[in-house]
Amino acid sequence: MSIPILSTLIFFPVAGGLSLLMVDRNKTHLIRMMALIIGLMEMLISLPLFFLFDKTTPRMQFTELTPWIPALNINYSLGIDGISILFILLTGLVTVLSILVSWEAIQDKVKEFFIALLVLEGMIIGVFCALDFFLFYIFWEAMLIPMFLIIGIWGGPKRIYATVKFFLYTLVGSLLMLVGIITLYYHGGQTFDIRELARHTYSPGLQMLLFWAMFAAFAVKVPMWPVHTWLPDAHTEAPAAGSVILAAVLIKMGAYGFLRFSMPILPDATRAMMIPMIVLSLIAIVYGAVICLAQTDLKRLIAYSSVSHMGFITLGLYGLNTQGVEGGILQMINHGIVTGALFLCIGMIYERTHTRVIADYGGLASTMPLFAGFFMLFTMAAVGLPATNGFIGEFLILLGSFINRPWAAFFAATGLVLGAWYMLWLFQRIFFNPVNSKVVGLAELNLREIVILLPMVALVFWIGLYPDSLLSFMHVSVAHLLDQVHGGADAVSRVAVVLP
Amino acid sequence: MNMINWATFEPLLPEMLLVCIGLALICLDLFVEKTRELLPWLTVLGCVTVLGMVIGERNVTAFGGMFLTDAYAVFFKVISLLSVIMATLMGEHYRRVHGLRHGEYYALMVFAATGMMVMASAGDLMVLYLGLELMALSVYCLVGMNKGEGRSTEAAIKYFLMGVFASAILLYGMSLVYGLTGSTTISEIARYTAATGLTENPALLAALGLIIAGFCFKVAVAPFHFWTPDVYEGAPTVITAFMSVGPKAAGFAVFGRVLLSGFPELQPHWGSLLATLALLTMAVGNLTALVQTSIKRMLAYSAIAHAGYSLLGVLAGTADGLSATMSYLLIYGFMNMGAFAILVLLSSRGAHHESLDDYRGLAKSHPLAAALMLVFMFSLTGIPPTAGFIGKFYLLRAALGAGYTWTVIGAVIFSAISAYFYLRVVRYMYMSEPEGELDFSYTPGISAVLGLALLGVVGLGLLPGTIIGWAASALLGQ
Amino acid sequence: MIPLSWYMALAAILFSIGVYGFLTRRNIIIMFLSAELMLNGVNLNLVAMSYYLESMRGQVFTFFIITVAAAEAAIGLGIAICLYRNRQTVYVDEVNQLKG
Amino acid sequence: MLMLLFFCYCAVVITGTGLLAVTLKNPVHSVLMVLILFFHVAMLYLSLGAEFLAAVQIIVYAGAILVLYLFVLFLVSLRDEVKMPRFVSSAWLGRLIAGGMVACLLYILPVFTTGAKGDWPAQRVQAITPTRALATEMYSASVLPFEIAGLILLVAVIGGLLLARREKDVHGDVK
Amino acid sequence: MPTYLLLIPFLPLASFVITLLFGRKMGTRSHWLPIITVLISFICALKAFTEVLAGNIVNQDLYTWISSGNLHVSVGFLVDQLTAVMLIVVTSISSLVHIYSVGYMKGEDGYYRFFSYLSLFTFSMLMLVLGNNFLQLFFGWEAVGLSSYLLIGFYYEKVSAADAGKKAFIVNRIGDFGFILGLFLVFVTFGTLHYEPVFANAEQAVGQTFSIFGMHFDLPTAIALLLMCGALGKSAQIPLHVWLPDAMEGPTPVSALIHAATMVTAGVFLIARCNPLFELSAVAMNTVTIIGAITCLFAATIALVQTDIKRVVAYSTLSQLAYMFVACGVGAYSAGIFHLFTHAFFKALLFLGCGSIILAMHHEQEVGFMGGLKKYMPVTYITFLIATLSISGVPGLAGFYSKDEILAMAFASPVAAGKFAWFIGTLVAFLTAFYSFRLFFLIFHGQFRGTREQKQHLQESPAVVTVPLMLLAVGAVGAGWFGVPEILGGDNHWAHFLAPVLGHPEVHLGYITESLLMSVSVLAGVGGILLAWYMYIDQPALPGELAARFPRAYRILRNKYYVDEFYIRFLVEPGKTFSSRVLDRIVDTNVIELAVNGVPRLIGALAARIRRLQDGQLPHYLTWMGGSALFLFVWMFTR
Repeated sequence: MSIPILSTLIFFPVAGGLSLLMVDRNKTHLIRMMALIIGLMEMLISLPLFFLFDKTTPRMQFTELTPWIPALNINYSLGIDGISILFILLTGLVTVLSILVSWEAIQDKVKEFFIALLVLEGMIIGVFCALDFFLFYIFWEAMLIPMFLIIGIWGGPKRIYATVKFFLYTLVGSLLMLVGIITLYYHGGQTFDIRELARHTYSPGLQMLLFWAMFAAFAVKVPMWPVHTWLPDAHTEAPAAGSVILAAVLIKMGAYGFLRFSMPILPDATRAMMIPMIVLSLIAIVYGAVICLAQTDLKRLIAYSSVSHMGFITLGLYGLNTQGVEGGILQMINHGIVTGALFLCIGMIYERTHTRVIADYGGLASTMPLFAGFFMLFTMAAVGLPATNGFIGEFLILLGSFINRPWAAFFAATGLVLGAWYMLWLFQRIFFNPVNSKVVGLAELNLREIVILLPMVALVFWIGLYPDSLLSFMHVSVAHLLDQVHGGADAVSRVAVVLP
Repeated sequence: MNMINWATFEPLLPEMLLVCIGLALICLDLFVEKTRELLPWLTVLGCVTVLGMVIGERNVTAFGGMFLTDAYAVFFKVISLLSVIMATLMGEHYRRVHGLRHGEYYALMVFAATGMMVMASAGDLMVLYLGLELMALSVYCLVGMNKGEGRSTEAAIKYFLMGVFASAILLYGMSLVYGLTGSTTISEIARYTAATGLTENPALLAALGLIIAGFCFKVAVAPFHFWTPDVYEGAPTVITAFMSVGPKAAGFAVFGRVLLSGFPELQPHWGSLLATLALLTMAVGNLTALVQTSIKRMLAYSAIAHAGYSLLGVLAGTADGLSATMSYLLIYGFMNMGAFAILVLLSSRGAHHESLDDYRGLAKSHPLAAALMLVFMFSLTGIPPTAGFIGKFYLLRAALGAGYTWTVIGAVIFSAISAYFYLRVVRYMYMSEPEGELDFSYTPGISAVLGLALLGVVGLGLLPGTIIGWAASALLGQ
Repeated sequence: MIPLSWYMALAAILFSIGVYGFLTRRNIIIMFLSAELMLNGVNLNLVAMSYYLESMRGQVFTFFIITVAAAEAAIGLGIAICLYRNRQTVYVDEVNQLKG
Repeated sequence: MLMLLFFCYCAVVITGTGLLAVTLKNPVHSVLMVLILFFHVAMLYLSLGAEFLAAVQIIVYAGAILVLYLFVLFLVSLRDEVKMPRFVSSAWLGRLIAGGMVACLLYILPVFTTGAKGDWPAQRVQAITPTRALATEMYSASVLPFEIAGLILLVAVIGGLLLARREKDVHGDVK
Repeated sequence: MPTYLLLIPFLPLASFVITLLFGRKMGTRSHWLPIITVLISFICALKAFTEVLAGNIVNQDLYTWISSGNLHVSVGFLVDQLTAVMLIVVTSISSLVHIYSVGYMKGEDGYYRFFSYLSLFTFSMLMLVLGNNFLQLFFGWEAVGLSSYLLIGFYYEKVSAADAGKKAFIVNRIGDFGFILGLFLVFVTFGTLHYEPVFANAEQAVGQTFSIFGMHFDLPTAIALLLMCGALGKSAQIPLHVWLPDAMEGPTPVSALIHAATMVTAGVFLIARCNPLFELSAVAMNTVTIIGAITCLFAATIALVQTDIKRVVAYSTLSQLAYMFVACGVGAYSAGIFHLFTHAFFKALLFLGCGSIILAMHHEQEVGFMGGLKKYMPVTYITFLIATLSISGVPGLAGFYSKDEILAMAFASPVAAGKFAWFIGTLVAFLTAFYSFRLFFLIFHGQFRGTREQKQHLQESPAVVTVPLMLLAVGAVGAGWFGVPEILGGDNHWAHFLAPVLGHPEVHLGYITESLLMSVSVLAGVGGILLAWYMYIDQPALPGELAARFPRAYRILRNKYYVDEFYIRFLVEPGKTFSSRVLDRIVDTNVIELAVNGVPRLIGALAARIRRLQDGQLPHYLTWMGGSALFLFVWMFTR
């Protein structure tokens, strides 16, 4: 690869965002258009990844390597494999949609908003590309700044509490991970290259310590129970675009962290901590779902449902078998699409009503049938109806966890029931029931909003009906990952036990 | 008996030039009224020249080991000079707004810089002490400069009295070391202790304890930090900025030099002591900063906290650690100067605008100032990709490498806590509506400082390789 | 011949008396005096050691300390006068506007 | 024996006057006590073969610094000095610390060992007189600190001037 | 893959999409596309049926749906005898209901929406029956659930309708909870989810155990019971029956199509389809039988006292589904499917008849306001009578043959619960006849009890409604003739046709036994009819007296044994309370958040204390410094 495509992907939006600085702040339309064009170009740039990606090798592709801090053996090292490629594509899409959904919702400090959004995009892509643990950390933390601003400046009434909580929560976790990273550096041959680090073996005690250090950062980001309480606040207060990015990609970074770092580098600890992780995931699934039933705030409910869904994802990942991990990764994408779409929808409706209280809605299906249709579709994807993407992920996750630990699947499957309960209840309270006087005469979705939602619909069905198009990207990489985790020895536990 | 001739003084050239500049400044101020406007620029010019000379210095051990111009010294001299340059530029702005008598102001700053450079180069306790006093006396005067203002004088008297006390303690420790080793030259002390097994002598350790106490005062390590908030708040803002960078760096220069060159064998002893003190410092600095409503005072506490972080590198007792501290001090210099420059920028005659409330909605009325402050605040928090993160990372790495895991964990936790009060500034600027009108303008001086600081914070954040490489080689070459 | 430790003991006592005065007296001028006592303690130490170590370094050091003490006195008294002008006090516990 | 008596005398006087200096009510008395103390320290210097320093002690310390203190004491007026409390409210802690300090400083003396002998044995010093020996040392090995000390005095002059003078600031307001 | 097969499900799908997107513009013409497509599907289904009759079994994959590790699932079609039958049932009833709906739904808001949902349902149901693997079955399973949800909640502005839709979905999900675990177990056991290899290797699961929570279960039993869970939910058997009566909130054609004829029978279809697995476990078979029997009785008794006409029919549906369960439970799968087939016609007819009445009554469903409709609605009357007779098991009509087959099989079954099931089944046959005719009499006979206004508008429904009724009436009469048992001179084509898939239990009932059994059930049916006549025509005051004499029993039946209340009281409300009181208010807010916010608060308090040290008093600072210096001195000295 002579063209540094990944660097371009990371820095193009950043540079693009900064180029907005030069635009007069009153020309908001121009700013929006520019942001949109930058976002679209970014998507365009990411397309070659999709087509040129070699699915037959677990090796990192599109790699770039430049010494950065030679004294410490820190390199600017990028590359993607079948696990990370999808997130990059997703990030590009979600950013464009976020730009579109902010089109009219953001009226104050427009310029700054789009700068923050584009910079955020670059940082997130950086997270998914980095092959150097240090570099990863840089992106991981740098992304906090724009997100902090997006929630804090353009958020709801309690935005400051929410954003500070978000920031501090994640920062504490990240800093503990930093300690872990440095420790790893010393024990892993003075390098931050994750492939090198994965090649080393560490004593079980050390692995355990490092595991918890990384856990601190990743679990908060996921967020796993019981470090999830920042999420409802952040989601609730963030502007629509913020919620979308948060739900769609940002919290995926936690799960991605587990996949990319915890598992291959600390295989023994990963195996040892499998059960606790599964138990935490199960708690998250059930807890997140049940607590949704008590929510009166629209966004808060979806936020808690994210906790539940992310529980599924971590459950899948820590199933440590092909179906579980592939399902987990796929579900990350799916959750990004579905919850992202739900937040997009909520953003659209919030723009009209300026209320997030569920009780203020009712009978919306009469006033906004098209919107109701979209929302229904995403609701169904969220509850995992077959033929939607949500099903594929949940099915693979549950199957994966059933293969090795049926009890885990047993508890997790209750999430299916509870998920249907709270989602449908939500749907009923918003769209069904007698028409609430507060929603009378709301305008139906406009073209821009339909255009935003259509790609999500397409993805819901595309993945739901033809998941192989994405799963095929990860087969080899996941197999490689599992080899690393199980050291090739424990292969039996990875496949279903087939009768003779 | 060695003869004293011109060549002997050659390594001293930059310092001598600096003294000459100082004298010239006073003379110009006294006798040539018209040049007053030019004095800050002359100072900057002179300092830049000296900076050039310093960087070009050869590694020489002069005056029988009393004066070392090794790369370590050069590094700290660069920090000192940078702090003077930036403070001078800031002072140029400050003068326009507040009106300080400036001839002495620049001269004293230059003399303080001379003191710092002497400290950085000191290879002997006597030289060290004298350099320290040279710097300290200049700074006492600078702090008390706003004679009309009660708090400036209060700061000066507090600083002075505590400084005197700390010097006395330091001196007592030095006298004991002299008695125990028969020398005041650091390399000599190290050689003697190693040769005679003095390392196990409790008296030597106790004396070292007193010396550490003296140094801790200089770099504002808890529980010797009590002067810092009061003095930082009371002193003219420019001086505060200067103090938080230059003199502190010089303090660390001698701290590191004495401990690592003078008493390397005692590292297990002073390492654990310093680890405790570092944690205490971070705790005090970060926690107390949480409840401040004045940004200036908050930055003072943050300076304490950062002293705690910087100590991580020293206590590691390795070349790695020391180079981490060095890099950190340089980075801290940029970001802290930047933050103070914003403070200076916002202050106007009669109103200091140091309260958090004055920053409400700054992003709306003055987006550029707010954006810069944002960068500096994130850098002080230690969030990448700013230089503050790189510095902190390097320190943590060094301390972990030396095995101080729990200290490091404490450090990161306090670092997370610190995010709260740094972000509060950002919150006030970006997430509140403006209350009153703030009127200020960018002068060339302050613009230059801001630009320099931004360049440092972002540049070192994105391309930290050079600085870290330089700091590391400074120690390897030692 | 008087042992070195006697001198050192006296120096220690002198230093501690200085500390005592420094920590307890309200009057800033007396605090300056106490600081001089501390420095004298150090000086005594150095001169005695210098004698017993057959080295001139201690004496030289003492000489510089005295010089510095003089310089400090000048500046300290300058600040004290400033303070007196501003606040009409030389009592250290009345100088407490900066706090928190 | 005579030396011993002399030392004991000096020690008692130094301790006594020191204590008096820091406890007496009237600051002027304190200054006088310190004056006596300085003289006795100077005598000890003499007994330790530091003639020059003894002289400096008298001239600089007693003659210059103390006079300066006295001067300032009068300048800041002593209206109610004797009626005001001498000690700060936390003095008991100060006493405790001072007591602790003397105890600790004395406690380390038994383990104190003297370091390497220097190159100025008594006979060599006596051969050229102690003052000359000091000068030799000062202007050769210690020439650098000497220069810096000079600079410190310069700063003290500038600083003292700066701080003590009444002035108009650039904006013309009388302070 | 033959094109006609593809057309069967995908034409309705296309119709769904097109109608949903453009229906608004098509307005009152939006029914055309769905009707045409479903008719074509019906024709294709007939073609498929003939192909199967000719022995052409299709089992083909369309494409690989999911592939992960050793999991490979396709979308593919299996058209065998069972599927063929189901295709006919689904497409034929669906076609009729489509046509019927044109009349029934006329002028409703969301007319196009209704038809698009019907198409969606048809598509889903067809995918369900056509699938050649468990996952596709599950897909259809859930998709019919969705359609059901949408159609029950069609009048979404009515809270009860919205609630009912939600309830249906959630209760079904509870069943699916077991179902999906069953799928996993199948996969773990056989390494595939395709029917063919699974059923071919089913025998190998015998004797294996499955461990969970430290307990060991017989593997075939575990699989069968888990799959049964799904069936219980979809076919509304105890304890997951609660959704079906509420589902009557949907438009009546929906009740006929989804909640009587097709979707609810998916559970039976599932068990029949998985008969090789169920066969391996006596425990599972007995469980199915017993649940069927209990539901059968349970629903019938409730139906005795209900006054909402659709609810009565709904409970009768429950009861009839339970018959099918009993059939499956005793291994008489073909009998079960046979009953499914006949039931589809007469129950759809009953529902559509109800719809016709409701239409005439202006959406009045309380039987208390009806009466004497005979003279106003002759066609409805006749067809309703046929259906009622059919369900009552009057010989010659469809219901008779299938029900009798089941009872006979149950009696003859080697399965332990068979006799019990037979007894209950016969009893319920009596009850069924009774409540069906009770309903019939209350509607069509006696005096009209509605308002004057309602009376003025009473009239026969239009042809678009009555023609489907008549067509269904033909089915309700003749559907049973496919399976006339040998004893009545038939040769039980039905069982033989399905035998390749469902097997045929070797039953040896003597001629006498069999005729005796038949007589008993016929007597039960006739007895029920007579009793109904006696109570509602002859002595109309008697029911009221009985209700007054046995108030408790009446109340319990009226309130459906308080099962809903039980669930709400012990599952739903505790769930919500637990959620809001415990999780939201205690765990999240007071435990986790307390820790999260408490730590900063603690830090703040600590900070305030530390701050107090900085009191501006220089002597204090100096004391601290002196003390600290001393401390350092001592620390180092004592090292």
